[in-house]
Amino acid sequence: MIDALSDYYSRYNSNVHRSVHTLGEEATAAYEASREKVARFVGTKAQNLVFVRGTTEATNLVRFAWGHRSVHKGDLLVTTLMEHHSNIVPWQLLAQATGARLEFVGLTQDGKLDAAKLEALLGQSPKLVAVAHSSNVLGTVNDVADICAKARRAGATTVVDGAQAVPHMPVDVESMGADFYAFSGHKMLGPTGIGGLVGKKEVLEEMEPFHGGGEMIKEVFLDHSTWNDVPYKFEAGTVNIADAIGLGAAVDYLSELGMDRVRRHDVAILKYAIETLQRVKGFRFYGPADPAARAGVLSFNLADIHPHDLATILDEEGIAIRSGHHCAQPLMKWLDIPAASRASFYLYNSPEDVDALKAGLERANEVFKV
Amino acid sequence: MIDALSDYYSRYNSNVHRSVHTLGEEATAAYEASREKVARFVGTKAQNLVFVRGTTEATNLVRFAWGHRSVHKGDLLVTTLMEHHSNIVPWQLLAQATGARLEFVGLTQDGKLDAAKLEALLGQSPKLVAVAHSSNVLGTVNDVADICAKARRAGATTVVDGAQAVPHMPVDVESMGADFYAFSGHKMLGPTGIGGLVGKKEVLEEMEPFHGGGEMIKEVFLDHSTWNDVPYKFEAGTVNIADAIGLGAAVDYLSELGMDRVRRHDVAILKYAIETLQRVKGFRFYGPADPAARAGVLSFNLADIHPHDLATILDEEGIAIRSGHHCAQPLMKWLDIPAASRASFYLYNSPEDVDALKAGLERANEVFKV
Amino acid sequence: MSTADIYKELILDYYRNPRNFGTLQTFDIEAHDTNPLCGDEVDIQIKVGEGHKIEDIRFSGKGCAISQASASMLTELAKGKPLEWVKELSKEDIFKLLGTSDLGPSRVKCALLGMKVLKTGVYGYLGSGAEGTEPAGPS
Amino acid sequence: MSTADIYKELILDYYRNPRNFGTLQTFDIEAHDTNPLCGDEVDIQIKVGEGHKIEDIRFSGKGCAISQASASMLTELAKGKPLEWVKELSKEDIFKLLGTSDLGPSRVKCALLGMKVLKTGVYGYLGSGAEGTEPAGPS
Ligand SMILES: Cc1ncc(COP(=O)(O)O)c(C=O)c1O
Ligand SMILES: Cc1ncc(COP(=O)(O)O)c(C=O)c1O
Repeated sequence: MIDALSDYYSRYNSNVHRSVHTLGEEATAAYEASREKVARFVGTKAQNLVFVRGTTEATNLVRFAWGHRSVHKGDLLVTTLMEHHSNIVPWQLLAQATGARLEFVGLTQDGKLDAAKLEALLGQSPKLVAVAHSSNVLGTVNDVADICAKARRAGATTVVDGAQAVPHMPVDVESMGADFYAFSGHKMLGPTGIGGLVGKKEVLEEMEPFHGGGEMIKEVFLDHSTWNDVPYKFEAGTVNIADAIGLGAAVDYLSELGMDRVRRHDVAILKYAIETLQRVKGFRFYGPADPAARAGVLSFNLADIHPHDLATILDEEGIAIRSGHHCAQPLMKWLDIPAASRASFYLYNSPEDVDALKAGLERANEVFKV
Repeated sequence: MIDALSDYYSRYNSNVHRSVHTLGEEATAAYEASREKVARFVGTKAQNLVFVRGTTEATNLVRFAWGHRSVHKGDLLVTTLMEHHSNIVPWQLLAQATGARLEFVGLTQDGKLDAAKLEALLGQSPKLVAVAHSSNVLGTVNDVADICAKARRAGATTVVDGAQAVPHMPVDVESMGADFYAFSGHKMLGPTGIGGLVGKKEVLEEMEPFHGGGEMIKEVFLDHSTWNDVPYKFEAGTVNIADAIGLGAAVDYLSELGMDRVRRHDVAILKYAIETLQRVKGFRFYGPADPAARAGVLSFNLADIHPHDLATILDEEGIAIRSGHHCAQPLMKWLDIPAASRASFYLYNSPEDVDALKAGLERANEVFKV
Repeated sequence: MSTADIYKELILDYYRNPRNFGTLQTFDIEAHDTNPLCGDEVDIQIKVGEGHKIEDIRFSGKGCAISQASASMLTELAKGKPLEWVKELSKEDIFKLLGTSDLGPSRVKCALLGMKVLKTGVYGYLGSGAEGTEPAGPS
Repeated sequence: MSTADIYKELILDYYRNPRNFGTLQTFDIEAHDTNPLCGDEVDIQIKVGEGHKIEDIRFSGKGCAISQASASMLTELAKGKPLEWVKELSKEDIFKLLGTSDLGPSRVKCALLGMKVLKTGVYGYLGSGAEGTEPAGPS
């Protein structure tokens, strides 16, 4: 990926789409080839993939370009208690701007979606159902194909946050049936500053554009403008060319490994981690107990040690964990904790890393005299 | 710049602001240090600089986060005929959404702003005056300090598009007095996917947030959220960390060269280019004749050769020029041409490059039997 | 092949002296499109005659030599052909007209603009939509 | 110094047994702030006595050991001091209380949260705004 980036800058740094000269054509070709690859990786066509900065820009693009046209006063928007802020705050803002109301699907004790509550809300014909493919705190993998099918029958448009799913398992947006699917490059070995929004073609075509500017227009007159075809309609201005190409390189790497293998490794290490860490005094983890119902992350707390303090102690042992609310404050409130620590496992993690984390937790217990 | 990027990815690839562990702190420190540098480079304080994808995202951020709150039915918005689409289309869309009207300041024969028309529009107390610091087609450098002062007296908020100015001359936003100042990293030896929006502190603080999501919030409740301080309020989700750091490196390089020197070189080469190329049969250029009234670019046409064809021919000679409407269709219509060729000069260009361009134009004349 | 070879006598001639340039008094089909990259525009009008034949055809537009010459050449080729023939038309046919296929991705769009407009118009007239044409691609 | 040394007896003791924790029945000053990074919260109440002195002070909140211990230590130090004294307070004073300044940029914000809240409250009361305090910094 780093190679792809510096290759881009040193060899064909030039603006895509605009230039006739050779440098411009190479950059355009590489950018569009990357769009092809990334689209195939998540199971869609290139023309349905809009490059964005990341999941947050993706959901906000839907908020502005779909929501402001399609959502009206009194409409119901549905999200869930396990969402990342990027799949909550845009809908709060959309509800405020339009006079719609926002309701949350609650959770069961083991951190899954409350199916009865979801059914009940679907019975009220919501305009939007926004749900994570996999939770960045609980790890829960939701049956998004089933949710999308039910939502469609209820007349709702679906937004699936795939930020935590795309890096960890095979994803096929077309068979899933989501209207919109969002993800971030930096979580899947790609660069920061790039991600994708997949949309159903007919939905993308009906939408308002998002940013106004270069590239997204066909013609600009003094009193109005006409729009370019999708996905270009949503990619105004100079796009993040180098990072889009970098994301293509990351996808090549993951495809070569095989996402089925990545998924098997993920479940195996989660299983080992849950078994191992549960033996540490004061350790409590969140989300499903069954590793096969989870992906990627294991959030936990240790005795009365604040996660922030725990991270500082583990950092000294060379163990990097994230601590805090993980951009999921509503979930934190539901779990009734101010914060949590989170170990993220990926293809480069081995059982030895889990053992090192266990030793680190034991050391923290010593420092805090637990 | 390439070194800064790969250093980032191989050494401290980690999310800013969120992590307690060491990698996170280094990334935060480098990202914020870059904000300091870039802010200083354009003459403002770090807290007034929002990192965005580029100029287009900057003007659209103003459109959504300032415009939707501050502009009302019947209000007047003012832009100019020499603007890039990114400083026109957002205001068209804002006018359509709010019922405001958009008026254009016209141009004089030598490609400067029509001062009388500007005065007349200012007399109607516009809400917004949007103007380029320097035109990407005509090269014209506008006296934006004067325009901002007059606009302020007329009660208007000012948006200055600095995309073509920041790379070519010393810029001091505070003394200029613009409410908003936008620029792009990729035009100033920085990476694609990063740029800046400078805002006056009190204006930024009053604004709505832009994207909803992580990092821009203080607290998320089920029914509402509270916002983080500026500039973080406008930087939702995972930011383009690596490219922000890369932009800092580009700014280091330019600062070391000295922007006064860059500017002197720019004027000298423009002078030489105008003198030299005017001797080619059929050569016509656009914008002020005085090189000191221009910056960076020289747009032209050659006989009846379409710029697109010209670019193809020059490409074979190893000369990269941009051809087309340059995202300035209203200006093309005013110039009454379908397109133009544009030579962009920068610090790495020498008089020899101008000579090569002259030879290339002569070759094109041969091919086209002019 | 040298790039400049693209601009052979033939193309230059069609660029400076386009055949079938202009508009028809009466026509049954009209279509228009632009290539946002360079602002090339092509407009085609067709008068449909006996047996769904292209009785008369005119194009107008502005843009680079390649887009205008290829549109002009295409109108010459199309005149007298049945409308169904338009469905068979492929980019190879256009390259044959121009005498080259060595154009590079963005110039190819210029070369194919006339064909795109012709297909859009004829498919619309035949009531079958223009899904089969090359996608427009980025601007 | 080893990081773990930060969590010396002293800090741990203040974390598990915070002094001046709770709320006042009547108070003249109240201020609250959070550190968005970790969700640390501190709330301070002050009863102002004779000669603008801090007659009584309580804090409440939740968060990491460093934020809660330093807030608690600060209330002990502040009690009985004149309000003006708060203006003199600097981060070095807090580091002295904690017995370390070797915290790293994001933990420093935890350590200084109590001081930020105290200054916000007192400056507000004195009617001079809290411009002089450290900026909040990114979340
Ligand atoms: C004057 C001017 N304004 C705005 C822009 C748009 O910048 P960006 O494409 O980086 O958003 C450009 C360059 O493309 C420009 O030259
Ligand atoms: C589940 C989930 N959704 C959304 C996001 C937001 O992604 P980004 O910060 O790249 O916009 C993240 C990661 O931060 C995430 O884990």
